[in-house]
Amino acid sequence: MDFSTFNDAERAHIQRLIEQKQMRDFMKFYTGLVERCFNDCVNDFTSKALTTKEETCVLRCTEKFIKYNERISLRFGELNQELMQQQAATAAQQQPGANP
Amino acid sequence: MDFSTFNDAERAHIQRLIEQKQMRDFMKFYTGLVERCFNDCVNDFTSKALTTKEETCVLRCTEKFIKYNERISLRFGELNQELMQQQAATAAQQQPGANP
Amino acid sequence: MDFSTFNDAERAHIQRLIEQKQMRDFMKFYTGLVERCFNDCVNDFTSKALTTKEETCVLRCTEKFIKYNERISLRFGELNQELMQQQAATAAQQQPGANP
Amino acid sequence: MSYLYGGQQQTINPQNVAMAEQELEMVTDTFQRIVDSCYKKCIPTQYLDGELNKGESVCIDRCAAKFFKVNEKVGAALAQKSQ
Amino acid sequence: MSYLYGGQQQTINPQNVAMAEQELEMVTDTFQRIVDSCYKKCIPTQYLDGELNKGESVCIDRCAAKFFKVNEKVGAALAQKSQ
Amino acid sequence: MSYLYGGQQQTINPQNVAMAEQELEMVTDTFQRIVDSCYKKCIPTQYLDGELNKGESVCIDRCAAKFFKVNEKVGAALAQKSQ
Repeated sequence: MDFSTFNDAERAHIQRLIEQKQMRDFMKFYTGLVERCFNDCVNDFTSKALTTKEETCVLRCTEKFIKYNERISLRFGELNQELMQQQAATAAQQQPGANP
Repeated sequence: MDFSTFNDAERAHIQRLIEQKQMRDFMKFYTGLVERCFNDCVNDFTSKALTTKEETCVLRCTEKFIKYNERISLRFGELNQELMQQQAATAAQQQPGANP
Repeated sequence: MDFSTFNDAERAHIQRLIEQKQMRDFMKFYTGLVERCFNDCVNDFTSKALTTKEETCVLRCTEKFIKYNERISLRFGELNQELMQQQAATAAQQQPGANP
Repeated sequence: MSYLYGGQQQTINPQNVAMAEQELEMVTDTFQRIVDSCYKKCIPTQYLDGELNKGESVCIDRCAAKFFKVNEKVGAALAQKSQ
Repeated sequence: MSYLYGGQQQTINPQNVAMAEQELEMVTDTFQRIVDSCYKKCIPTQYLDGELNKGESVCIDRCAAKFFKVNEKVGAALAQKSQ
Repeated sequence: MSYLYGGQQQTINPQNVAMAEQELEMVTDTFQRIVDSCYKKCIPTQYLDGELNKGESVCIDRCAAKFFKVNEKVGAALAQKSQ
């Protein structure tokens, strides 16, 4: 997205929106991680204590999901950048005179 | 919902909310369609290219989901209208003097 | 969360946010309940009428989900309270001079 | 977003707006749940072609109608409980 | 929605409001996930009757407690990673 | 939330803000769907250890790339339909 036509007040407002979104995204990441590891690891309801097996599973699941999230975020960033460059190139080609 | 008691400023505000909601709904429709067709059609991760079979599946899935969405939107609109007429009729009956 | 440092305007605003959230939560509870009981109980599409079996299932599902929701809300409240007391105790311990 | 209304004389009653917003959200939420549920019930995911065949079309119509009926039954049951 | 506060003298610190909103959203989101997860774990979908039987009730209580414990473990693990 | 901008001279064009918000939401929504889909496709839920092994890592990279390709195909198909 091209912000160059936006004024400072607009940019400051959008910056604030992005920060709020990041806090909300982290929260969703956290609650989503808990739900995922709970669902995948906890299946014994004969007691309200976590079994050793469940606890080990939850810790591995957490560790793995953090690494998963890092890797996929990286890839997502790269692919998104590529896409934006492609779109910019296509837009430039469609400008009058850009294509001899 | 009966907007007749709303003033113009309120109606204009609500109109704007509806437009924003429509843009957001279209976006959700689009990203939801991509997710659905990806999940149903792509299962081979031996390469990062789409196979011909996967591509065909994605195109059919897209086509079908668009048609599906049109049909169910139509039905939803009809059923919603029916429901509102029923509710209006029930409300009229419950007015004093409406039921002899 | 400690609201004691908030001024009245902030508290009033937050109160309004909580009320709006409660209305939205009730709405989600309702639409979620309909979806759940529909998915679990309705599987016959040879006609557009609900069968007696489906209707019985929907009523039991509704009744059960309401009771389920009451029980889990109660437990959630208790566990949340416990957690907040624990956190308050830990915070007090970490205050200078609190731990002899 | 009051800066939108700088030039207007009429005041907006936030309760009216909140009510309309709520209603809008309820309709959208219900629609989205019907879309998801009836897709699962009526559309096989092999995608042999891109058309809706007769069986799928009829299933969609009935599925939407039945969802509304369940909505009604659940609403009536909830209303009765809260009396 | 500043038009709500036309007559008030106190100013609202948007950061305070945002913090409270965030906290509220976190609690609601967690509650919703517990509701969905424990329903799947504890309630069979045949609906032979509308009551919660003893087994289901005990399962709900344990499920909620275990979800909180998983929440705690995950929180501690995340805090440790970010040190 | 116009009370944030009391001291500023510049006016905010709500359409610019809405556009940016929309774009932000689209990116976040797409990211979230990739995260969910590729986890299901690439990560077995036994959790024999906490590492990402080679197979999982390669699967993640390909899965993300393929999701973007599906996104592109679907976008092109929708654009063609709406002509």
